[in-house]
Amino acid sequence: MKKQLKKTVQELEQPNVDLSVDYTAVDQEPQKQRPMGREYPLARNRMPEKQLFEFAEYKSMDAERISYSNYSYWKSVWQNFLKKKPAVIMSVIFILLIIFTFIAPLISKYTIETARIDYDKMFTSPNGEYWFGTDNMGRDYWCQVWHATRTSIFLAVLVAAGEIILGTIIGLLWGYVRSLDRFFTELYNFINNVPTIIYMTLIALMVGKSFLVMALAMIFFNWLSTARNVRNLVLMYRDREYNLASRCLGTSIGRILAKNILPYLVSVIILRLALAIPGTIAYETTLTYLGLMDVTRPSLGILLRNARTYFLDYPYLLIFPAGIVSIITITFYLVGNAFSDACDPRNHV
Amino acid sequence: MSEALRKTVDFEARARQVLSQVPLLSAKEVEVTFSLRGQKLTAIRRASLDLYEGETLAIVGESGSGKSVFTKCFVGMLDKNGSITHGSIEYEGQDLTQFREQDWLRIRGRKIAMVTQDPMTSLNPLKTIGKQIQESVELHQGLRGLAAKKETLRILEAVGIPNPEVRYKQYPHEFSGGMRQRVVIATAVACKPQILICDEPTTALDVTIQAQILDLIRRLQREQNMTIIYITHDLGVVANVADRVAVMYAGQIIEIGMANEVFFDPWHPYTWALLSALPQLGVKGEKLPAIDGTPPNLFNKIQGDAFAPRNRHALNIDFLEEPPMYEVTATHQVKAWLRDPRAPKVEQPKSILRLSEQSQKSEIDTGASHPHLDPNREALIEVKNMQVTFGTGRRKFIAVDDVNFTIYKGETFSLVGESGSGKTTIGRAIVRINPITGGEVLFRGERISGKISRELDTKVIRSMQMIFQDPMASLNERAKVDYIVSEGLINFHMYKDEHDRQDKVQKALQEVGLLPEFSSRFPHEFSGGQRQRIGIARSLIMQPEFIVADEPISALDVSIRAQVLNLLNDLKKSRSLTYLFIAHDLSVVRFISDRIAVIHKGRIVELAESEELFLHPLHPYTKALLSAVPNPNPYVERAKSLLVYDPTVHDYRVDKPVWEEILPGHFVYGNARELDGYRREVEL
Amino acid sequence: MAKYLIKRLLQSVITILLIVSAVFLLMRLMPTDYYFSEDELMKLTEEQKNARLEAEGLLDPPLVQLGNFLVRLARFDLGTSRRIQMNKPVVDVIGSRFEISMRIGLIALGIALVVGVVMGVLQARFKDRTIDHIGTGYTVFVNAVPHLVSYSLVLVFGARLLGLPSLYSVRKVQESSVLPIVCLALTSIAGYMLWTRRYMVDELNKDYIRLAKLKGLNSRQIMFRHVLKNAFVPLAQYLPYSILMTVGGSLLVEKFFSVPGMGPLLTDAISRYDTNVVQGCVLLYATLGVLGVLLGDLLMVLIDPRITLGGKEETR
Amino acid sequence: MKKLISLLLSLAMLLSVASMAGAAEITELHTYETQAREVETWNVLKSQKATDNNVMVNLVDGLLTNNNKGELIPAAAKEWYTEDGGATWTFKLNEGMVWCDQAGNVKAPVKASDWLWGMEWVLNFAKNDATNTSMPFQMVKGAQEYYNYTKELCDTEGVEAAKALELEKFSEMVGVKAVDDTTLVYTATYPMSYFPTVCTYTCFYPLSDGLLAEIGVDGYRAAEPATIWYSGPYIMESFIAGNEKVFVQNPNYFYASDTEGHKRFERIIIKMIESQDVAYQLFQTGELDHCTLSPSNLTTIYNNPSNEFHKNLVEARPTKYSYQIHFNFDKLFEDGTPDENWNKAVANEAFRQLWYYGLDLTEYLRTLNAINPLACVNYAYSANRVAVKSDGTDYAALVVAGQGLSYDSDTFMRYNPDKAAELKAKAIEELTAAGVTFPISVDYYIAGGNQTQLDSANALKQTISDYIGDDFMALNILTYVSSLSKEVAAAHKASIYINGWGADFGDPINFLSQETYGEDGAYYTNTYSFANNATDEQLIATYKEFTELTNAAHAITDDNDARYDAFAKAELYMMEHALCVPIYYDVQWELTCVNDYTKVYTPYGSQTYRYINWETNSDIYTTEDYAAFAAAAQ
Repeated sequence: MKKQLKKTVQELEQPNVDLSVDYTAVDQEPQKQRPMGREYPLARNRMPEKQLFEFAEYKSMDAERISYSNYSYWKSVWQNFLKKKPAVIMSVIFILLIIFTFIAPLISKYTIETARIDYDKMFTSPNGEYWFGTDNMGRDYWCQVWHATRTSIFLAVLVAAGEIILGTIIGLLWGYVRSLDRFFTELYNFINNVPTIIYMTLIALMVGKSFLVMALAMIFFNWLSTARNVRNLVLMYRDREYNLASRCLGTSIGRILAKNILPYLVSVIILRLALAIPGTIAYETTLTYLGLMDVTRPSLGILLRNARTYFLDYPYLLIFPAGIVSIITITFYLVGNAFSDACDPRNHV
Repeated sequence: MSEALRKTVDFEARARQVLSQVPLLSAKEVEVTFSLRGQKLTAIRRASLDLYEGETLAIVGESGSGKSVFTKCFVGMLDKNGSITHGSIEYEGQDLTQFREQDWLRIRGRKIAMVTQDPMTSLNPLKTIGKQIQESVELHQGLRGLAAKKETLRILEAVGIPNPEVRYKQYPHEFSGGMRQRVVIATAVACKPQILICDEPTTALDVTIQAQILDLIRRLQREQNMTIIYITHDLGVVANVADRVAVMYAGQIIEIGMANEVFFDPWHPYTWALLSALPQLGVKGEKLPAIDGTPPNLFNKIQGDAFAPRNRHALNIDFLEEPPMYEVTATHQVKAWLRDPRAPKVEQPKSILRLSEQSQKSEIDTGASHPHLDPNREALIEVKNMQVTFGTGRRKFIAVDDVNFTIYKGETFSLVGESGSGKTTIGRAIVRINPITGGEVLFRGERISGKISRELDTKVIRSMQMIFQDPMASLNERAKVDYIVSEGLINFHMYKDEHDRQDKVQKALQEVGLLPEFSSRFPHEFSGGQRQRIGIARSLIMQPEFIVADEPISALDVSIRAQVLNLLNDLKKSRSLTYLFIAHDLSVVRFISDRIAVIHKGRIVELAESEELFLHPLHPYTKALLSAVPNPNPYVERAKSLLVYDPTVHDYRVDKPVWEEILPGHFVYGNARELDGYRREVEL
Repeated sequence: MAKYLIKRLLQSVITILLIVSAVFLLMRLMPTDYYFSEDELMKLTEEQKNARLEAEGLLDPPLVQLGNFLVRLARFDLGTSRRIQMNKPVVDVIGSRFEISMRIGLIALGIALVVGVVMGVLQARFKDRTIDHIGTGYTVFVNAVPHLVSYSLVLVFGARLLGLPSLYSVRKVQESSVLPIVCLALTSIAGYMLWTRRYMVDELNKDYIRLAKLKGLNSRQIMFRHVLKNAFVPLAQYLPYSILMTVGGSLLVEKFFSVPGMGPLLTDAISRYDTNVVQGCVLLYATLGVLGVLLGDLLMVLIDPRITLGGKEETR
Repeated sequence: MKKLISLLLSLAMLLSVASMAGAAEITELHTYETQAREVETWNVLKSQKATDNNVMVNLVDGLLTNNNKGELIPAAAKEWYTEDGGATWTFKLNEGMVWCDQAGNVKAPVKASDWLWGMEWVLNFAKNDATNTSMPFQMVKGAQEYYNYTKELCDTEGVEAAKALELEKFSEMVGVKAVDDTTLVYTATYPMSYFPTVCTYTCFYPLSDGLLAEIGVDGYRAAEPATIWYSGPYIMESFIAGNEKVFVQNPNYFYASDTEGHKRFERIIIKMIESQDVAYQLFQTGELDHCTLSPSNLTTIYNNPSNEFHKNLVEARPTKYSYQIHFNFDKLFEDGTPDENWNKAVANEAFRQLWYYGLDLTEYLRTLNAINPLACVNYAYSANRVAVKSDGTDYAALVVAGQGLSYDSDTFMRYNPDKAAELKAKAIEELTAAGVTFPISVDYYIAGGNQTQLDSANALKQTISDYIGDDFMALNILTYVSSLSKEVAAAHKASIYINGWGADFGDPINFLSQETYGEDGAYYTNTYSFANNATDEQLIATYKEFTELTNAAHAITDDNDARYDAFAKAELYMMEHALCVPIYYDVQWELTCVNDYTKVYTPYGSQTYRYINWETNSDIYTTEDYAAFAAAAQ
């Protein structure tokens, strides 16, 4: 003790950057949440006053230690997301909805294949036999609604995923590879300056209106805005120093895009993905109305279009599909926003 | 310190003045908390401060110390999620903490004005600067129309903006950073406030501009008899402007006193550490006394003295109880247990004493080698007639023009210049991030600019690495440290197996003084200094011979800078590295470099050995640059005469300039007439 | 400046020509049978059909046809409609329609702009207060409910409760334009609200607002003197485009209310294989689109002193 | 001012009293058309689409027109006759008819030569692009030759030369002569009693040489309401493409003074609407005077006795189209290879007869007419009333009676379960022997975006499944993009088609000749059923027999009764062997202020939408009203 007291300022002043400290001792301490700084012997609380005014032992590496947070990016994203109650509730409802599209035909008396045309039963209001009532030809509406929901969600997810993937890949290249900028910009102008509905009409008339064709067409014309968005973001990140650092280290373009840039776009991409899903459903409704979708496979758009004309007399025909569309839209709106917020590391505590 | 020097400022008189006054503004026990995503952050922890009329009070501290937040309380500009949870701020008999938004309209601007940090974003880009200043004039001086315009023009002139009539109609983007800051100051001055708060007004500016702005603030204070609170992290600036200095750490004022007292007789270990870590006070070839670790996280509850864990002079009690304010003199208080009568006696560190002796002397022969003087020297990098241009056609901009220099193995070669001078471009051109448009770069005599073979490319990448300026931007936030550090290894598959790779990563981390366990974390958990060291580890793992360090410490806090500088010096020795060190801060450059090249507007104007350049600068630009370097001694700093570089002194129309070696190893750029002048100067 | 403009215009012309050519070739990919109406197919003999195709040059190789088309285009000859209004010059077919689309579109745009921007400003001004929530709720609603459904609601309530005509009528232009305008505006209001609010909030968070506040300006002065104009700048860039694109009409709304505008013309023309009208429409849309972008850039130069012509390659 | 207001008020009261009293005639008719069917041309000679003709026949008068009983009545011609058993026909024109322009200014008298100009235009390749030439080719001597002449002229001397042609060459070659200004003589290709019915078709319409002189050939090609001349009952006052058409009375109409015999509306407004469903909405808001009801709207009203329109449901008269199921005898797969399974099956008579006897189509017909499906029943190939024997017997009724069927039944009479079972067994036996696999897939195409077609296809599918059985055959619903004939029929892709044929003129040959074997003009044979490609001996023999019977009937030109009996024999043969299967008439329900029984009602031609002598009522007609009208019409 006495020795320690004698520790002179001169000694102390020597810069202590001894880098060969034995880390193992530190390492083996149980890793748990701990307050900033060192842990001190409890005894210090009961130190006599004299001892309190003695120099404490100094550990340079302790100053270096940061509070260990057991941090994982995606875990934080997830935790943050879970904090957004409305989004969580809506996504649970949405998942139940999807599961239900598979269960619904099993528990109902009719399936889309067995629902019979029966004019005596047309426009039956919802009842114990027909849970969602019947349509204009006396067919069970329940099985149609759920089948349509499944079709629409499948289409929406397919198109949204397609356009986001295509848009992201093109956007990354567009933004990062300078020599491609011109080409993609012209392509963008080329497609964007004419309302896409024109291209959709052309395709519908020339190639067909089948589910797959229209899905591909939607993907093909919807990637633009995503690509543009991604491209602008890439421009923001492209010349950040960490990318220069990667270039200095000889990292390939592909890896830079995948490892350095893409992760930063996740929140935007997820947001766009989330908004693209209801967007596709709305678009599908419009296309159906314009007669550009194949009607042989019932979708929510088709049900809405059909119900539109008699919803005043039979509101349930509109309410059920419109309600489901609204649930999907609001879910993805909330989930998209919540998720993109959660993806922002600034919101990770 | 000479008596003559001491007479430049009469701090004693100012101290008497302070003691005789009632405070103009008095903040007592102010506590400010922010709620951030459900967590509570106590940014100001019961800080008290008195402000006296007519004085300039500097608040100095690192980022996150709360200096800015504290002063925002005085103008009611706390962010929405923050609130004053304790204490009072008395001003003109009112308690500002009780103010609501309408009440503030009576005070803000009219009585207390503020100059914000970033002049580039502080002005409305769509309004002419005249209108923006006039807005203040009309609002607070009650002038209208032509009278207001006249007053505006007067203010523009007063803040040193030439051609006010023309400038009045211009938009902010037509102004340089320094000029914009003048405009921002003008808008504040136009309010004719009693108190002016300057929140790091020069941080974003070059040294020469900074010196001019400081001059301006001092002059305006004299002319308008304003009371100024000056917030900064730069002790040199403090020395320049402050009558009184308050040092803040972790939301508290830990030492406050007249400038001379704080600089020459500080008593808080943190103040000691801050001053000691200044490269100006360092001894070349030796380590700078650094402060380990990082400031505390204010989300957590702090027990005892917040500085204790980093304090080499910490007493046991520092970890238990917060120290009270001890009075050193009537004007000088310190919040440190060391001043307690029960505490052991300690002396102030040597470097502090050095400051009071004003001994920033040339210590040329400290055992450092001088590879550039060695006849067997080995040229590592040769830059020949380098030109770099950006853009094409009308938008073509020549960033670097006809630059020549050689870097020898084992030396630290520095490039110094202001922002936009092209120094970073040169660095990036050498490591081949930016393509060069003229001349060539040789590495060990081999051309590495332009198109090169794949093998050479690989070789160059592995031998030359770069350290970047902004540790916040230079690490990929979404990758773990493990990936960041081993990125180079992965690219060239420089490891045997996964275990070997991890091993190498951990070794590299240890080498830069970080814990190996950090490898599984993400960059945003680290402080700036730690991040910068991760960046260094990333470069080191490639086993390079040559490193371009692009302002590696300029974005770091004062207390952290020393850590990184020390590390760079250590690595140079242990790995026999060669550095190209790019900086704008001459004091740092002097501390670390063997040779210095001064660059101005894309051209190197002077190149010499470090001390040679400091002692015998030849080019007027170098001289101006050196004259602007802030000195942490208030007497020296205030006594210094500022040289302003006027590029129009060169008349290169007929007499073309050349790059000439005036003395062995001392190059300067100038035409025949100028060179003659320089030669005469040298001979004197 | 002039040089830059000429360059931009030339680029635009090339883009337009590319678009038109591509559509031209696409149309030529369809089998020639599409050239005939069902009735013609039924009643014309093979020889007659071939004679017709030959007479109209449709049996030439597509590239030759394209060449001929471009030559005619250079003489501003867009040909005549084949099916929409037989043998009527395409220019007249389009001319008679775009005025109606434009009138309805412009009024709707004006309303949307005023209501949307005002609401957006209010939302930003009273962020996180009731009016902000109402606005957000509206935006979500408009996006959540498919347009077809909301238009149906508007139609039913407008026609049943207010007694407004449910179809556009040239003899009652004013009353009958109300519902289409309302439908058009309803959806774009949401957009303008969203963006105005976002830009306002962005601007409000900028440093210069802090400085303005520090000068002692109150929040109303800050709003009107500083934020409004700045927040409007990003909106303004797309304004010329939006204005010009009103000429294109809204397919959905115009079909829904039988507005004889541009909206359904193109899809009609495509489905009836009226190639000349298709090309005319595409030419119009492309020109307006490209011109809109160009004008947007020019407008930016006027209102934003930071932007100079040619200073930045503006692309949308 | 006060005076005016009180005047207006009293007028309004008067009007409301009048409306309460009911029975006010509508003077301004609001009607509609769906969007896909906008008028394409204002050149009456070019117009061939029903939608175009519906408009044009009101603007220009042809030689003859029809009345509400389907009889021929005078229009421009006051009398017509043949003196040589139908080889040449003479038309005497009204004297004093004039052409006028859109503003009503008289431009020129209507002369016999105008019909020559009209025919010349139709036949001149340079002028009319070969449109509408098929009927003149068939009916008028020299027509085809003249067409070929102009075509060659185009090739040799250029289009402009052909456009410049006047009447010299035409008069020389074609069998149309203007004896004087009011006498017109046509020479038919062969003696035909039905030639006058041909003259109601628009390709036999006149064209004033004065108009040609005024606007030129190209001007008339691009005719517009503002440029054409009018001689019919109405003038097109305004036309907004895609929105509305407004007719006003032609003050110079020849029968203008005859307000009883040629009653006209003051004004007719035709709105373009997006779909049939919108019509009901507009009818409810009073914006239309009639609307056809979709099955769903119909049921809604029908099932709800308190619905405001419940008592107003009325059944419209059948349209002129007769619908049949056509079999494709040469079906190809997508890849162009023959669908042997189907082709073998369809060549089997028992299989085809199963379609004929084995299906009770009542449920299927409900997709067309949910309340009274049996009103749509169609047992004959030819449409009703297309020809009438001298004793007043309808030709089609002969065919129906010949099968032992009748429309006066409350069941679908053709369905014969016993025979069906027998046929099914037979078909299974024979087809199995031929190597056909079951179930036989029946490919049926509908328009991809058309919900109505999908619904009725599903109904058909369900009917087949219920009556014939999924194990035997199954309807496979497929979609085409925009054109059935171009995408599906031309590629032989469908197994069956449901087509409707509306006659161009009043003779059974117009129906039966579409189905004959090995003849160029046989539309259905050549474009849908491809019977000429069939390989089955028995099928070919059946077809040949049918063709012979038809041609034999057609050869009878001197005795219409014998002719019709012979045609009935042929048609019955076709039914018996189920070469195609009649399926329905289009009978819809509507809400209307118009008495359909006063409209022109013709089984052929294009006169149906002449707005002449329409009886209307500002009160909506009730079901009883219509029952009375129907009874009166019987």
